[in-house]
Amino acid sequence: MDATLPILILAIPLGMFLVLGLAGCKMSHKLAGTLGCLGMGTTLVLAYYTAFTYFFSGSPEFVDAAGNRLQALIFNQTWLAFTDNLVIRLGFLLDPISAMMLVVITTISFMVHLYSMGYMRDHHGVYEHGFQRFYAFLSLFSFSMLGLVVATNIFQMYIFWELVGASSYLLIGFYYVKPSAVSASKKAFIVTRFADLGFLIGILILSYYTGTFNFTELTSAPVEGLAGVFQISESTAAGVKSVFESSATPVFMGASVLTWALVLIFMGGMGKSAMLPLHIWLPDAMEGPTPVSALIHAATMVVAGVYLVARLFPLYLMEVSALEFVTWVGALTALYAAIVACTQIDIKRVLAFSTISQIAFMMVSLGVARPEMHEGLGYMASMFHLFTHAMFKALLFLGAGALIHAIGSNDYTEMHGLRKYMPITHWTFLIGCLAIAGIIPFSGFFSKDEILSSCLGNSTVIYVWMSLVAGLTAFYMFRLYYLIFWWKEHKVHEGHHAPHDQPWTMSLPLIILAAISLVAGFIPFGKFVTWNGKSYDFMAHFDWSVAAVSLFVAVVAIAIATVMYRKENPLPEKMRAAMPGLWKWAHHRFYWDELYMFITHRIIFDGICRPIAWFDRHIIDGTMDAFATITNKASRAIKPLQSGQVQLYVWWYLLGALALGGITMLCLL
Amino acid sequence: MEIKAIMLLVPALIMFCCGVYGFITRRNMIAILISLELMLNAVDINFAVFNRYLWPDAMEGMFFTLFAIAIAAAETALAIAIIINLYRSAKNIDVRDLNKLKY
Amino acid sequence: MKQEIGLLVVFLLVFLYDTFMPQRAGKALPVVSTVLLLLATAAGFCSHCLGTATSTEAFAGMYATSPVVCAIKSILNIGAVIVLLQSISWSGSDHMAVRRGEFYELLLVTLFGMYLMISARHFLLFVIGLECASLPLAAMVAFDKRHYESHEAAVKYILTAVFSSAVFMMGISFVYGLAGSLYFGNIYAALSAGTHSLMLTLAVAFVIAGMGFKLSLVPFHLWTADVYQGAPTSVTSYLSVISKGAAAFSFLVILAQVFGSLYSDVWEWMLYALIILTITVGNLFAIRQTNMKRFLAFSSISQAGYIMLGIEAFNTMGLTAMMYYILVYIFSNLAAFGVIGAIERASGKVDMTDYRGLSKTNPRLAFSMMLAMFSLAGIPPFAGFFSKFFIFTGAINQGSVAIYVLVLIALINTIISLYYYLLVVKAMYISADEPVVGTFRSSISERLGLWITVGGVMLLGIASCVYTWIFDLGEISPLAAYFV
Amino acid sequence: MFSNILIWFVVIPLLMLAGLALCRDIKQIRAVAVAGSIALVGLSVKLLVDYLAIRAAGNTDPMLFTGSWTWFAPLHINLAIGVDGISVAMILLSAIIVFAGSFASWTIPQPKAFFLWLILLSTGVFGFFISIDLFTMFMFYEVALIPMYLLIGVWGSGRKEYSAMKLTLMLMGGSAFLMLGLIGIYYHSAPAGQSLTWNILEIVRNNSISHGWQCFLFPMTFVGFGVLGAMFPFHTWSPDGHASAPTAVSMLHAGVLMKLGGYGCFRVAIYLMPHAANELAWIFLVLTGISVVYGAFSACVQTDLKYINAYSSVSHCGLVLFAILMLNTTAMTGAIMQMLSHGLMTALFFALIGMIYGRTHTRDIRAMGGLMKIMPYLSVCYVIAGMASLGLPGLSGFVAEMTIFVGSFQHADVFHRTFTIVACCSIVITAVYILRVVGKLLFGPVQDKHHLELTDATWWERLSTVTLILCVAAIGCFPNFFSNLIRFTFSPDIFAVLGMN
Repeated sequence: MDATLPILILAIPLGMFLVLGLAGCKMSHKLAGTLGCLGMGTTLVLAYYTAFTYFFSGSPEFVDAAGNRLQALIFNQTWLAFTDNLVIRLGFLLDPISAMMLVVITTISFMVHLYSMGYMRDHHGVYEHGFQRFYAFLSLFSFSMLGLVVATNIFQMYIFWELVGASSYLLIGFYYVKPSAVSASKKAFIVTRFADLGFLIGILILSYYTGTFNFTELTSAPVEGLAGVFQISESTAAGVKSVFESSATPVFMGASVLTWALVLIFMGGMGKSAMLPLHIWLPDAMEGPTPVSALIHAATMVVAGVYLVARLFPLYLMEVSALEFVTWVGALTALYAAIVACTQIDIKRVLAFSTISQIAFMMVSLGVARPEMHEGLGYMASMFHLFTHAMFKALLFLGAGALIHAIGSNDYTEMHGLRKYMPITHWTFLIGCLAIAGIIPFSGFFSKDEILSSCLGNSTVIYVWMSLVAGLTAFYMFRLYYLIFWWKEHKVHEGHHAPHDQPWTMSLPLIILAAISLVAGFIPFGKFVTWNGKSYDFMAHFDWSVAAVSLFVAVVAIAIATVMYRKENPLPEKMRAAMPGLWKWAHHRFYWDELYMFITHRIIFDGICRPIAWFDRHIIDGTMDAFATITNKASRAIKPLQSGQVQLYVWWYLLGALALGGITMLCLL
Repeated sequence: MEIKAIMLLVPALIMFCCGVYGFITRRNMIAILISLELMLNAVDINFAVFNRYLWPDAMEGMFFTLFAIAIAAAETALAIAIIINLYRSAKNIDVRDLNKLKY
Repeated sequence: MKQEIGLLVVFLLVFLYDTFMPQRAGKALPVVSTVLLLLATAAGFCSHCLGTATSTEAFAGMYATSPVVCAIKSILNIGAVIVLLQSISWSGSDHMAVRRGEFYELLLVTLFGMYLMISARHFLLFVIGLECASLPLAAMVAFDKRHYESHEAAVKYILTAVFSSAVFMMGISFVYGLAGSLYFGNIYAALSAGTHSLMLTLAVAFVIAGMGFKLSLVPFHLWTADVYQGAPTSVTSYLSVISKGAAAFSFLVILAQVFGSLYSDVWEWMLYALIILTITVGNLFAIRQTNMKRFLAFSSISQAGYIMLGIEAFNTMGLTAMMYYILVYIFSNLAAFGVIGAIERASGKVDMTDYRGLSKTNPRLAFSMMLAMFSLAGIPPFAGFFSKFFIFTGAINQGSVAIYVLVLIALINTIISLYYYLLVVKAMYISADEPVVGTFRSSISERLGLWITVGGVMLLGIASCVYTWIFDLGEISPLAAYFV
Repeated sequence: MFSNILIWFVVIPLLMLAGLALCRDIKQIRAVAVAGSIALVGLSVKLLVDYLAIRAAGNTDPMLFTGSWTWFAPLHINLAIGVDGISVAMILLSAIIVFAGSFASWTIPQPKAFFLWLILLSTGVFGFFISIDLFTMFMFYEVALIPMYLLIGVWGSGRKEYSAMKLTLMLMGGSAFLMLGLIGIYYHSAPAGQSLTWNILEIVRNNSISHGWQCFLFPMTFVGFGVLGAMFPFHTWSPDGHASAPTAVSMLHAGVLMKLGGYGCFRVAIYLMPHAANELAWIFLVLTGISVVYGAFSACVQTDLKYINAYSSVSHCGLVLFAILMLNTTAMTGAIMQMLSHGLMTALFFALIGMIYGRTHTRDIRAMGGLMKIMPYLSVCYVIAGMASLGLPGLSGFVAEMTIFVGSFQHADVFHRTFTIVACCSIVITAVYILRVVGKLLFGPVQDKHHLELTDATWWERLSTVTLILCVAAIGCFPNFFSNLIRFTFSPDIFAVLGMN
């Protein structure tokens, strides 16, 4: 495939960022917004075209004779050569997951661009301060995210990984006058930075032993006769493992070095994807404008961790313990986030915890995937869920954004009963809720069902666990739904307009995303995205009993939610009173933030930084000053020598001469 | 009784030490000058004795003594002049009061 | 020999001029003597250029000269000319009217004494030179009759000087007793043949003490600060550079020619200890000083320690580095004294606190002072850096581990010295207080003197020909035959 | 002599000095400063182009543009010059920072004296980078140090007298050890019987410093240069010095002068004494490893902008020395890249801090806030500088740090691994203190109502910062160009002695 279009996919958002960033303040708001949308629209078209070509052209560089999908290096340019082998290249790797991600990112990003045209202005149509900057950052983010998914080597991924982190930082802190936004952005950056430290060390370990950064050399084998075309290969991954095993120290602290590397790399993923215990930044990140939450903190950036594991999946397969680590981190996070989501009152936070929980689903799915079981169904399910989740979660967030824009608050206690006022928002939000709850035929049903199927294939414990979480998901989403749109009639405050649906720029994305959420479940994902490129019909692995159970669980959960929240009633209060401890802990998110606060402030700041700063000023610098002080003291101490008395002068003179002679005499003796 | 070199050298040394002692203990500058004279003369004795007893071939030591005496005289004259000057200015020749310049 | 004769001629001319010219013409005496000495200096250099500066002997070998010695005397001459130049304004003042001539005569006599010290190859001549060089100085220190300090300084100087020469001569008498001769060469031969008795050690210690007094090495230095402070500024500058330079050379002569064979056994370690003491104690005292003259006294004490490094090395490189060091030191120190003298004459202030804000009122003087300080501290591209670097290089050429340690100690001391030199710079440039000394215009002679010294400070290092010239001179005579 | 392009790097500043001495008013002074610094930038670009052309033509000499003129013949001191990729990079860096610094001190009081000292300082810096003779190198090194005293003392702020004195004395203390080390090297520079030399290339060729002497001289020179490179525990001059220095001086000092330390450590200590470096590296690795995290931790709790940046410099420069001591091509390349990167971004930082300080008259981050609203241009630049400092890809910090980490990780033993990982931790701590400052200073509500009346950057300030930002971005976006420029130097024969790659 010609490299021009793929380069443009990256270049247009970058160019938009530069143009809007440098010249934005000289432009009118409208022009800036239009430019941003146009740019993203073009990127969208190009990305769709590229993905379409990849999946459907049947070109030999994309699919082989047996129907296996291949990895194609569209281009790969040296960027920084550390050594002859360790070279960072910037390139474009087209394979099933990156093509799929291109579609997801550009779609959501375009929707958000469009949506923000409406969202980022007030009811009088006045654009927000920094509107141009907002579009510049959005473009920067899109560029970074696209660069991340098409990375040809792990270091390129790391580079863009950092860039998405930075653009996320900038966007969370968009309202920089608000202290909470500033601290949220700081928190997000630092927590993910900490995770990236693990990622970096993992990369260093991996690259040291394997001598390469390239995914194609780590996980796939070249296809003969075609330059730059590769096929996922277990034997390459096995070769990598044997490199580790034949090294001088294959085991470090009880685990193989490869496991360490993979777990450390996964740590990066945990940070970006907000897995326990590095999840604390994501709820706070909701301080950013809602479209940003939809794009970055629901649909794209936060799934980068999942994408990372998927990218290195063949390597993870070599170390089952690493995969199990992934599974359990995911499972714990899923449950934790679901419980917390049940108790939050800020709608964006509920959605944020829901996101954490759903990403954890994807992680679990990857963790339980085994090639020998349903042909690695979990991998496909994970990617499928990533896709559908992106759509319906973006939908939910944008819906929430519409609500917030209309009400001017994040708090659902100020909403209630909005269904009559905002019908479009209501219906699309409902579709999103049904999708995430896993009701047939909405997209979430299919993807979640496959995840549960693959869990069952791996371990019953995980299956039961995740089913429970799925039930909780349905419960808290419908709790949210009812509390926003039902519960009691909406009171319109005097002097305020009644809330109403938003302009087309905001409604259109909702409708489009709702439509996708409705039908996306029917995409035969197994045909497109599988762990090794061999396509299969996932219906062959579809387990109706699992589907029935999960549907049952979801329906029951929705029913409970309906009973509790459809109409104003004391039941929720009773529930809360029934388990005060659990409620309190869940409401305070199990005090993770307080724990981190304690670690950072009490231990790191007060326990390390301050003592070090004190030590530096008083001990180290004090020592240096002490040299000066000692010299001065010595100077003062020998002052009496120069007493002004000639007789003493002579006395010293004589003493000196005699000592000189005497000591030399003694030495000579 | 034969007079040995050591019998002259020891008194010279004692003289020198007396001079030093005088220099360090006396307060009157004139007394100090006298002490200095003692020291210089001790040196002269040394030279003379060494020449006479150890190296009688040449007269270097004797000549040195002569010159040393002359130099000592010059020194004393100069010192006296300076002391007189000081006396005019300070009305005092106590060496321990010379302590304006110190530290 | 020519230089001595030339100097004597200058002395006589000055003397005759002073005696027979009328009172009015006495005003011109400073200029006349400066010019005459300048001519003598030029003649000395001419003899170098013409190659007539050869090795000769006189007085039955009691006196010897060689190209190196001539060069040393020329270096001293240059310093003396600058001192005279800088003293023109001071000695031109009215209160000096009756004693003007004496100052120049005494000064020329001391210079003659120094020549003798350097050229002497017999202790008798050496002692005569020594006394010739130090006794008139006492009179010069006492020159400022109006000030009590001048008298106190003179008394202190004469008493300690006589004491010191007594001890020194005591040492010589021991040497005589052991070696049987006062000729350097004979003593050398006798000492290298025999064993090292304890008396010899004491003799060496006494001789070193006597010379250490002239050089103000610690602990024989205690007179220095008081005398420098009390003496008239011109005398102080003369004492601190010319007298010290001459003493350093003659010290080297004695150590090499007389006690050369005792180097590693006896005096290497004595000197080692003295250098450490001198540099350190000098620095420690200098830190606290506020009187500029006293401050420079302690600075010059520690500089003497650095000069001694060249002797401690005891090789050709050390000798040349030392000569070069002294030359640079003359220029740097005289630049500093030139500024001090000018300011003292104009305002009567000699305290460091009075130098505050000098850069605002008298920027050129402040600049000259700063360059002098930088040069003394060894900051490139000024000459002091080169001389310091070379003296360390020369010292390390000796090669033992001990010398590395010594140089390290000396280097660490340069930090302390930098501190107090910077204090002066700080007072002049950084202090925010109101300037104490008002703007004034210094006399032509002072300015000329500063131009010369500052020019020297800037160029002596960068223009490598100076060092190369000195080095080539040093190359002529191998170590064992210095100055013969 | 003047046909050699390198000589002009000293001649131009000297001409500038002469020109400045003749100037009468501030306009002339500015003209001289700007013309001179543009000439220097132009010259260094030409040098870069020529250098690359010669290398491209296949010349593999360790140094190009070499020349040697006898100076002190008896001591074998020559004015020997020559450059390799590292020096070229450093010269380029210096020229750019001098350029930016000139604009940053556009309105300095007493401009004539200020620029005189500043240019004298840069004379020393350029002289140092072009020298390959140890004596001239050392001389220029000291020439560069001493103007700092007056620049800080006269034009500084706060406890300027104390800081200036401390800085000067500590740096001179380092150079005391250095001088001993250099003289020691000189006396072992050639096998017995051959004439000694100060020329680095000849010393390497002679390879006659015995192992024992190396072990003595290596620490001397390394510590000597290390003091200027802000090596723990000799870094304490840096916070005070930077805090008191005027803007352009901080820029030059952190941007260029501290690089002299790292450059010297490599060029003298390691290049000439590889065996000792190999044997004793661990001691200094521990020290520099400490200083990397130590500086970063200290920066976290400072409230004075300049202190934060000074400690950050301790951390970053620690990384430079750390990488140099890893003794392999990749890490050393990273070290030089880090020098470039740190030089540019710290200069940028100090420029911005100076500009902010010039407006708000405080550097206490607690007393400021919300500057983004008041002076958006400066604030955006500050964010960019911060991002460069915390290693955002696309800016210079990232490539340098990554090169260092990858290079350091090539050592497989536990000791090196541990310290590499410790050094890696600095990326997190750096993020903490950078974001803390950015959050407090630029974001949030405006703290002081008086600040609302302040103006944004003037054109000369913009020019100064834009230059630096462009350079930071250039390194960040096209690292391979710089990496190749530098890396060539390491490939031929330095590590041949050690059998390393």
